[in-house]
Amino acid sequence: MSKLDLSVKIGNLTLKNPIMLASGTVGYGNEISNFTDLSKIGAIVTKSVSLKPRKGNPPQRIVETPSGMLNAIGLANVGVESFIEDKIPFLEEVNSTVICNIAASSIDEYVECTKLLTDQKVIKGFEINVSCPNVKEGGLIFGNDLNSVGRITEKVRAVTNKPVIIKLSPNVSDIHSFAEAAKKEGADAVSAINTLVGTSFDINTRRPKIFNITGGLSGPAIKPVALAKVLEISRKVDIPIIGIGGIMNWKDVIEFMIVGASAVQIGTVNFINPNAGIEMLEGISNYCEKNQIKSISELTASYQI
Amino acid sequence: MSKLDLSVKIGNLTLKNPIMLASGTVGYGNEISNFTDLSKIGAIVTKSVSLKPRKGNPPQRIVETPSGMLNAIGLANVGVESFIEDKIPFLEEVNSTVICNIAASSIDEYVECTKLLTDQKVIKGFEINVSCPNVKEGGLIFGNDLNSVGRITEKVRAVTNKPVIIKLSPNVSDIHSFAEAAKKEGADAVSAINTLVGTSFDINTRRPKIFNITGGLSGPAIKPVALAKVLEISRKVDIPIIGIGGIMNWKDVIEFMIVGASAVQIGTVNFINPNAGIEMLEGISNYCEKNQIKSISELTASYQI
Amino acid sequence: MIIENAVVESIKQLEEKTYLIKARSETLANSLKPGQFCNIKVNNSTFPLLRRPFSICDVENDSIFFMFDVHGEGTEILSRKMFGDVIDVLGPLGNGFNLDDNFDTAVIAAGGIGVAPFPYLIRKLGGKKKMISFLGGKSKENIIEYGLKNLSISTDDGSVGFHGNVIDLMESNIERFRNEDVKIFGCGPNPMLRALKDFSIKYNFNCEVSTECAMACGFGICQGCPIEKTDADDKYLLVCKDGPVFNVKDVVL
Amino acid sequence: MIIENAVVESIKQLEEKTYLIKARSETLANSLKPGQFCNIKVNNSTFPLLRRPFSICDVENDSIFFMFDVHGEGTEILSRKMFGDVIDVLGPLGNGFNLDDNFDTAVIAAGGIGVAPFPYLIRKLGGKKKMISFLGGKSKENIIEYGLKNLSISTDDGSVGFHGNVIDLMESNIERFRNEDVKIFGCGPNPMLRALKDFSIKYNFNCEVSTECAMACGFGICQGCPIEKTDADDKYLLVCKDGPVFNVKDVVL
Ligand SMILES: Cc1cc2nc3c(=O)[nH]c(=O)nc-3n(C[C@H](O)[C@H](O)[C@H](O)COP(=O)(O)OP(=O)(O)OC[C@H]3O[C@@H](n4cnc5c(N)ncnc54)[C@H](O)[C@@H]3O)c2cc1C
Ligand SMILES: Cc1cc2nc3c(=O)[nH]c(=O)nc-3n(C[C@H](O)[C@H](O)[C@H](O)COP(=O)(O)OP(=O)(O)OC[C@H]3O[C@@H](n4cnc5c(N)ncnc54)[C@H](O)[C@@H]3O)c2cc1C
Ligand SMILES: Cc1cc2nc3c(=O)[nH]c(=O)nc-3n(C[C@H](O)[C@H](O)[C@H](O)COP(=O)(O)O)c2cc1C
Ligand SMILES: Cc1cc2nc3c(=O)[nH]c(=O)nc-3n(C[C@H](O)[C@H](O)[C@H](O)COP(=O)(O)O)c2cc1C
Ligand code: FES
Ligand code: FES
Repeated sequence: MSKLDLSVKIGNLTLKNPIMLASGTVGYGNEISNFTDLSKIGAIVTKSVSLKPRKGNPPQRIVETPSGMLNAIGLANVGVESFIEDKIPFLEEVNSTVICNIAASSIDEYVECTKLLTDQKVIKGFEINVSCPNVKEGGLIFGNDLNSVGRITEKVRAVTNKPVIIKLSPNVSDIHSFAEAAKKEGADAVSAINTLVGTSFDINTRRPKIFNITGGLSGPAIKPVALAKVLEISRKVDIPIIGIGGIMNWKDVIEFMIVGASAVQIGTVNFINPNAGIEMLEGISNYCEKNQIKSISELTASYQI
Repeated sequence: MSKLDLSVKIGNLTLKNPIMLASGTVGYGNEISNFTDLSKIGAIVTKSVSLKPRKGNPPQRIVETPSGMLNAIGLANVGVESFIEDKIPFLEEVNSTVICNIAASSIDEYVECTKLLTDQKVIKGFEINVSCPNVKEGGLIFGNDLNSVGRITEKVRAVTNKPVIIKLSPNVSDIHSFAEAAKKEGADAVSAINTLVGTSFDINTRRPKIFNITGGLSGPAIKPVALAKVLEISRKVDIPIIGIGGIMNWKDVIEFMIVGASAVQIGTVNFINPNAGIEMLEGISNYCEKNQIKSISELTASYQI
Repeated sequence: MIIENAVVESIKQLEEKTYLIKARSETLANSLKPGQFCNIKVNNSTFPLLRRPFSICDVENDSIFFMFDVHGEGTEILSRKMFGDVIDVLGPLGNGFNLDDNFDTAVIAAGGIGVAPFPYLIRKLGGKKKMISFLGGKSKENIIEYGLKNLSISTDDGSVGFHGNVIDLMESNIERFRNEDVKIFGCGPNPMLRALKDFSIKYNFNCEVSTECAMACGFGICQGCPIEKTDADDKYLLVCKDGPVFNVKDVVL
Repeated sequence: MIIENAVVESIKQLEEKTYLIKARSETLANSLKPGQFCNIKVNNSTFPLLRRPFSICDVENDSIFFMFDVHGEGTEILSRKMFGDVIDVLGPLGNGFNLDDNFDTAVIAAGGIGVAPFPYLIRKLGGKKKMISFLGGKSKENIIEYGLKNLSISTDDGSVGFHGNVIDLMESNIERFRNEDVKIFGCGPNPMLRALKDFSIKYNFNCEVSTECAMACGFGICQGCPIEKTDADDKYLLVCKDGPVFNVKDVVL
């Protein structure tokens, strides 16, 4: 049998395999590189970077829920400048494929950030986070508004030749329209999904367990919802999809690809097993061999409905 | 200490306690009465009744997911006529407080059903299901459309003097607008939430595990989302809310009441412990005593934010 | 129907993936019919969320036996139960086999873990009827002879017994029961049940099978377990309530 | 930092809710400092989802000890581990206590299960420093003397030892160490740590505390565990990476 091809294409971006590490769940790569070989993973998506450093929300920022977790980090990050100076050198050194995730509280800020970063060699593409549920400005005000998503895509598209990926909010009734809007304005791909808005209260103090009141729900609890959103986009819009949400093992990767994902991102699982991505590669390879799949990309949208 | 008052008011409907059994998770009461005393529970909400009997979806209708389950029953039900003849007598006999849940694929059908049922003594109110994710007509076409929810409320309101509760879809970005629309057209309360759209695929056959392709996600996995939806409505709209989603024990009941629910419904947990509702009564009573709460309704929207 | 905390009295590994658990459950044990099942909560966590359905394998005084294959996480957890552990059992569920029909010879047809309900059936028929058992499996380790009587075996890979499937095995033994007043009791994977239905129609045998499908509640409140009726298409039967045992003529397998 | 499958060698119930687990974990055991912690996956299911952080309680040859209170479902599962079971341990995490400071007397201040990190600290300081330990708890059953030396006890309800909290106990013993070159090592609930901070500032003692907060990863990738710095408010420190041990002067408790 000829050698299995694990590489995938997302627009004109080629990844060595379909497994990416999701934004906000691997920082800028340093700490997780103690556990995993970043040069072997499809891509690492950076923690959302904003123009200026952000302190993030006060504690408590996370709470565990049944088969899931809520987070309200509030986009704590070092800002563009320090990202370039302090974080990029490491990412270059470990030879990883980097997608830079950008968050902002205004359209101008998205544009400004992208401009400042587009010439960085190690950055192979941008993921535009229009769907953070944990900040007052930006976040869902953009992500749940069709018009804003279109405008942001258009403006960011205009300032970079690198692939632009729009990361969509699942907190809408028609995610495919948002994918359509992103496509129309020139996005190369969409990521789906960011976290679902959720909350949890302490019944003794009657206060929210997280300072920000609500947080974003991630982990296996949301996998069925994420799969449905990917399938919805896949059936209605012709744009590469990066599937995200509750992936814990190689079977979940295959399932996301079958419903329409060209690649996937893994988030919460990194906290539990920081080498999970690499370990999934073996599982998906075996699956492909068993099913006589020569190129993993054959799986994308191969659902039988 | 004076006796604890567990009764709650939802508009002009008074329930002996805040725990209701959710539609579709207790049939019409017969089978579950082997395990639980229906006269002691706040109310039982019937499986959605439609004008004509519905066969429902072919198998497979359910699949388990991490801390949750997907169902696509497809509103299988006996229809209004047989409901009146075969089901109501039993509900009368066991002396239970009945809320009749109505599903339909047209506005006229909602109206027709309500008319046919409004004179039934045992029915103390109607819950209008505009949010079933598992049927082609009706369901989310109505539930995710603000205008339809308003129209349905208005028309149903016009044909019954009994309390009208609108059961809202969580698959929208602004559930409070739907609550607002229901309120404006005369609804006495809203129920939140129905299930989240989700799916699950078999990676070997590449087919959906449920015949209907997508199903509704319920169970503890969705509790954080449900709480956030209830809180959102509670903070923005002045209407009684019946909290639903992932309630497994008395603590969850309290948590839903704190974020804004006047009463709650329990669904999936009935499959695991069909006496769960009654068992929760003890827990909430102890909690109230410990916290010197005289009337459980003090808890509603008592969040400290 | 009740929920009872059964206390594990023993657990045996019969084969690589197959276990037999014996649990003391007084009230339940005294109210069960062969072919009925119970719904077991394997732990008190939200994962696995739902109960797991298992056939009554046997009953001895105040104890129930369940025989199961480790399939996923629920059965894995169950397989690690130990003496003295408590398991939460809901039952009895479903209708069980009908033993009041007119027949002299009970022919048992089981595929793999489909043997589970038969030790109890055999115990109940013991001394009253003639019994012949056929058991098929993929391979040697799928053949669990526990509690069976007058047994012939087949394996898909020929590692033990007849080389082929259990229906072929029955065909090749047809002369042993062709001319008797036979009732066939079947349990196994769906393709086997379909073949068994064809077989019993071909020879005009009365045949009941115990079916399986995904279930949320197990007692009729979720409508999660429909099965198509042969004679009418206005509604489904429910496997948990109207079954799990059906006459092969009544349902579309 | 590594992930190691540690094999349970023993598990003891020290008090109603308190357990001590000893697990063989060669590589980890030989790389741990007092005050560091490990992040343990209590089973391989998605519930509980996250790892659970526990201080290194002690190290003996190739084995690590963890002492823990049963709090919720995660610790409940851990308490049911048995000899030979494998537990998945990620570590070493955090910075540990700084033992290179100038001090002659180590004063240990622990509240409830906050004793957990001290047996190892005491082992490491053994023979080198003078040691005084203070341990407070709600009641008798919250007092775990395991591994402590030269110990004074307080309980909120007076059921054993000094009637009051541990800081009051220290105040009333102040003459025993007031004039020595002291470093205080503290661990316990937040209100106690705040009081300990005040106490150490009042007497100008050098004081380090091991802090706790909700964590998702334990090693710096989730940003879930912020703690306010005393001297700057442009960013937070991370409890898991920059702590869990902090000098009380550096952080807002
Ligand atoms: C009436 C009835 C009687 C049964 N009797 C036995 C028996 O005696 N011995 C035995 O080994 N097995 C029996 N089964 C099958 C058994 O219930 C499943 O193997 C078991 O539920 C698998 O659970 P799991 O967590 O290990 O697997 P998982 O695959 O992790 O389970 C995931 C979900 O799928 C459901 N599921 C998986 N397989 C089946 C199946 N074959 N049938 C129904 N639901 C399934 C589970 O209940 C669960 O909700 C019976 C099933 C039914 C419906
Ligand atoms: C650095 C560090 C060291 C610790 N060392 C010890 C120790 O040596 N012995 C010991 O008994 N406990 C220790 N704890 C606390 C211990 O981690 C919690 O008691 C445990 O996580 C509770 O898990 P659970 O599933 O039993 O409880 P649940 O309440 O069901 O847990 C729910 C969630 O809340 C988190 N959580 C609950 N309590 C705490 C807490 N106090 N601190 C942080 N997260 C919490 C859990 O990790 C989990 O994510 C330590 C905590 C930290 C941060
Ligand atoms: C702690 C945490 C922080 C996150 N931060 C970001 C972020 O900065 N930017 C972003 O686009 N997504 C962020 N996410 C969302 C994830 O990238 C991912 O979309 C989501 O967690 C669902 O995937 P999962 O279920 O595999 O975790 C964060 C998620 C978590 C859990
Ligand atoms: C099997 C099943 C069938 C359901 N059928 C209905 C229905 O007919 N009408 C309706 O309004 N809701 C129906 N629901 C939704 C529940 O009433 C409830 O809103 C939902 O399950 C969330 O609550 P839970 O997490 O407690 O189950 C159904 C849910 C389940 C699991
Ligand atoms: S399993 Fe619920 S009705 Fe059959
Ligand atoms: S717990 Fe994840 S950064 Fe500290």
